Amino acid sequence: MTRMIVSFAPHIRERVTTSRIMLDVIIALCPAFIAAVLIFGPRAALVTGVCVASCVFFEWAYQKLLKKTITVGDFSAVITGMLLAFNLPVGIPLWQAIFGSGVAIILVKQLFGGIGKNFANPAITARIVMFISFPAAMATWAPIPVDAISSATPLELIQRGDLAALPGMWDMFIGTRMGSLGETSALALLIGGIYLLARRVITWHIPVAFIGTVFVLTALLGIQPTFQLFAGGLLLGAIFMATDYPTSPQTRTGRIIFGIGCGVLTVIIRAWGAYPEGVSFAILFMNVLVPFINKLTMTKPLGGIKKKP
Amino acid sequence: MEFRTLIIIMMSAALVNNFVLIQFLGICPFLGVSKQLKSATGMSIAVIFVMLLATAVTWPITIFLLQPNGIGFLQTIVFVLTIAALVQLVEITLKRFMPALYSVLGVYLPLMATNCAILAVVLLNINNEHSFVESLVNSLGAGLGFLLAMVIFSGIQEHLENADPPACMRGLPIALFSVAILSLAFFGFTGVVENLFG
Amino acid sequence: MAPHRKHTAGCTPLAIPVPAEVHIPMSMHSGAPANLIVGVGDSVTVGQLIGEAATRVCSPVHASVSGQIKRIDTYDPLTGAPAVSVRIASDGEQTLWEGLTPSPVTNLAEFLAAVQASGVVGLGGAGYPTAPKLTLKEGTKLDYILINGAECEPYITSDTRTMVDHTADVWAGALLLKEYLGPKNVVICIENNKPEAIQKLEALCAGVQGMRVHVLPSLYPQGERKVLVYNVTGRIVPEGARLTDVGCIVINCTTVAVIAQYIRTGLPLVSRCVTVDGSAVKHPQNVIAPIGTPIRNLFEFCGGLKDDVKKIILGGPMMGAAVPSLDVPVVKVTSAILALSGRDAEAPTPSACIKCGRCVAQCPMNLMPSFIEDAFERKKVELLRTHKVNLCVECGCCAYLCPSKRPLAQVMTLSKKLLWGE
Amino acid sequence: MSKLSIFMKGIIKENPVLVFALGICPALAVSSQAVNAVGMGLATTFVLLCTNTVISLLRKVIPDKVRIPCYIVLTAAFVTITQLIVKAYVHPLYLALGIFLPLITVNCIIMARAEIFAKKNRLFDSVIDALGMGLGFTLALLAIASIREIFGNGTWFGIELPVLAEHNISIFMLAPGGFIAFGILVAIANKVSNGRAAKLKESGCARCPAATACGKGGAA
Repeated sequence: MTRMIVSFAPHIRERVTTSRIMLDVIIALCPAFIAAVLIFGPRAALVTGVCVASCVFFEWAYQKLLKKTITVGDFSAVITGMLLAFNLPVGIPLWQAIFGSGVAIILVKQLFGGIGKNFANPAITARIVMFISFPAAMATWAPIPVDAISSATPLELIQRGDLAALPGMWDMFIGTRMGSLGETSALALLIGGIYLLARRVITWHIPVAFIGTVFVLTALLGIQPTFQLFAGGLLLGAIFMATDYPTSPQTRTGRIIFGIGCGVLTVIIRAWGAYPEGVSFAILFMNVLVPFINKLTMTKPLGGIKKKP
Repeated sequence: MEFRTLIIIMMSAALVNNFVLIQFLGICPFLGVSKQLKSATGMSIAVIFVMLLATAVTWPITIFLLQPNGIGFLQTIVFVLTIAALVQLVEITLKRFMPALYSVLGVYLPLMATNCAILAVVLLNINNEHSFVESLVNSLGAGLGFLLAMVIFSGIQEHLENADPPACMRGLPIALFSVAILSLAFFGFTGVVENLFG
Repeated sequence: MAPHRKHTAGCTPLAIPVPAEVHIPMSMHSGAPANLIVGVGDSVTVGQLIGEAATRVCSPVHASVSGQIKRIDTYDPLTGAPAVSVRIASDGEQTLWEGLTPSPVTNLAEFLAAVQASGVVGLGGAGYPTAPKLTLKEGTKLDYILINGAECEPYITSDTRTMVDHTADVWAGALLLKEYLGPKNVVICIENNKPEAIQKLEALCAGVQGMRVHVLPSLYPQGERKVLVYNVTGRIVPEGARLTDVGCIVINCTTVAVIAQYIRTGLPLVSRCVTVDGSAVKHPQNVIAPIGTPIRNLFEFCGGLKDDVKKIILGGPMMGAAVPSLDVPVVKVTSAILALSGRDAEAPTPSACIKCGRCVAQCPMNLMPSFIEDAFERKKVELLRTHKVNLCVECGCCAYLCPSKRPLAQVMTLSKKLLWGE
Repeated sequence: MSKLSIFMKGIIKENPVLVFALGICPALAVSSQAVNAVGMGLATTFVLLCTNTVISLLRKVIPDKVRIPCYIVLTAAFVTITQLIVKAYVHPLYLALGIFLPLITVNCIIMARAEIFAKKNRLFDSVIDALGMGLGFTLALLAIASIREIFGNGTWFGIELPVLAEHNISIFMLAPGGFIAFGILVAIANKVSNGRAAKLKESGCARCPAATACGKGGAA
């Protein structure tokens, strides 16, 4: 008589798996990747390839060294690599990209126990580490430094105040402007975002709250609101970075608070901060507050009575 | 000195050069006591309380007592002793008059005597030649920065309990790496305070 | 959310041939087991009382075949726990017990006595004896009686068949409940994937004051007591309170039909309609089997099992229990038996939780399973209490949805035990 | 205990910074330059040496009830002396150390050694213990500083290193780098003593002078 499996209910499971979700995110990132290669040339593919390869290698090596189960198969390292590459200028020296991947995978993610256990977004933290460690390399946007004016990002131009040199709205939307690899083409990012929403990989709460707050606040402060949406890393940050599962709240209201917080901080740093781009600092600061947001927005169980502690 | 510069001093002490995360002051209690939110807030309120008191007492001593008669070098001894005496005094009065507050702060008051942050605030006030009001505001900012860092870090510490770092990294090392990431987040505030209020 | 896979909704239940031997446990309900009143060698007939109710929350047990008591076992055939169970060798005639007389009912006390005597329990799967459930404390204001025809578990269609084939009994039972318990209104709740049942019962309800059919969207776990009360009446059952405290009673439609049959014919609960389905069953269909029949007979009646069968489940795939062998008998609460083959029987290997929040969004009781799992791993009882894991109804939605295939339902049950253990 | 073991104890087995996590503030703050780190280490060793000698000499004289304030006064006095010496002779170090020189008075190591060792042992043992602990402290600081300077600045004690000079990662010079470098070293200390250091750290709480007053665990 065949031996029957006796396992705990439920005995049927949904087909979706972690690697399936991560694959969806990679597919959603492809339009931005294609746009990057078209706008910035083949070196964009080289930088992305190096980042992805080093992220996967670091994760594999770390888990091999510590004899943990190898989880490279869930593509999460690939996504961290792609997202990190999208945050870097195309002219970044490769050894710095590899160092950034090392920081993202080992320091921020694996040291805390692998996927799901980290509290900070690996790609964002690595970008900030590189932004502070290699200020010069992270600020040269064109591969061959063309004259200073045209090789500044829109946000830097706004900060310098010479609004004449700002690219037109169409350039901003398509992405033919200066900026890091993945953040320039708004069109590609929106396509990816719609795909993720359709596949229910992310919920609308964080992106809409984040972008909405930035739009409202910049409108109040009167610094070209529609322009600000497509400038800098806002779209890339709101759709792909802020919605990273382990580093964002799990409840609906929590996600809205998280989005609004990111928006407010982004505008504060963009309007008054020393650095032109505030999205990465805003997301990291909100990541650090996620344990509190989760505690504040605990769902109220059906029928649960609030006992005084 | 108008209101604007006071705000700048306070906000920059709290955010831009946060005492714990950027200037490395008061790390021992910061790592040790921030396991739960309650003890973290209790400790931070005690720190703010004693910082303000210490500044209020030590500033006049230096300006009117030490510097006029040229014994400024006694600064260190005088400050340490006043802080220790102050802590003892506050502990007794709190126990006597405000037992409720004592139950929250009392446990941490003796820790203040060996806390680098408090002595540092007082010394900085003198070195930067702040006026009396400016030094009070500066210590308030430093205390609030300490509170902010402590509260956020207590949230992370609770999150760290679910993380499983490698064997040799458990405890202090993983806490240190988390503080490193936390201080990265505070770098974003550089320049905000000056432009916002400047 | 969960797929319905109601393949057997169309086929009317067929009675299986009388089994050679039945194995009836004394405890087929939640509450104290019944006291055995027959010995080895006694000959019994169908419907004869073989186990009387020991305490208030208990239900009598009747012989489901006529024949001789072969052996008294000291283990529960489902769980293997120490309990009393009876093996009866059937003689095939199925002679009815001569004492079976329809018992007309005039008032509430007689009605409750009849319900207790019929040996009926919550047939939705809970198995709580119906008589004590219907005896209300003084002064409880009863607004609703919800007749639960939701049957949201995938595969199972036995309730649907009862509503379609025995509509008259369901209706008669509902009228009895309305008359004797006097609720403001009786609502028959059916999911919208059962059109035939809805159409039949709506025809009966037309024009009758205080009786209506409430069509619900077919979403798992629609049939869960608290969820059903919330969806139909909007009332929330507070923690630690019973449904009657919010003026509602939820009762399964098959239970209501059995009550009506007993009062009409006097035959207690001796057989039931069981859905036989699953990817390893050759001809899935509904069958009527005497209680205590080994499930081997049911599978053989449905054309036997495919050879790559890997898992046998008693009940639905979301909340049912996997059993190791085919000798396990059908009991009062078995609404379905499933045989799964190959891939969908394998328990998937879990990977690390990525905190995606799907389980938090899906939990019908608004709990946060991923946080509860973290707290359980660290054995933090205080945190489990704040997360109110005691409200978990173990519907299995969180584990079903988890992309990392983590055994969340199991962790919730273990957390509840850890909490009760404190 | 043999004289040598007292001395070696401070450096490896019970290194104040890496094992007991005492005196972390100066260890992180001053360790961006190797030169300053060594300077700070030597200054602290000098103060530790003086306090230990005086305390072990007066150990029978100081009444137990008032010992903590006495230690504070002694340490503060010696710190002021070192402060004046450093200001006079090694002015660049004085500027580099800034407020951390007077902060040595609040450095837990000095109080800890006084509380545990100096008040119970004879003069010669206390001196050796002070030297051991001081050296341990300096070596720990040097280790942190060299990690930070080599990676952060590509130099070591100011000497340009061949490859690293162009590829420096300047975050190590800043606050986050300090935490990471110190974290790595504590992890190595845990690894080398395979877990014993972690256990000692738990008991480290007993060595901290405030432990008696604090009464609440986890203050180390």
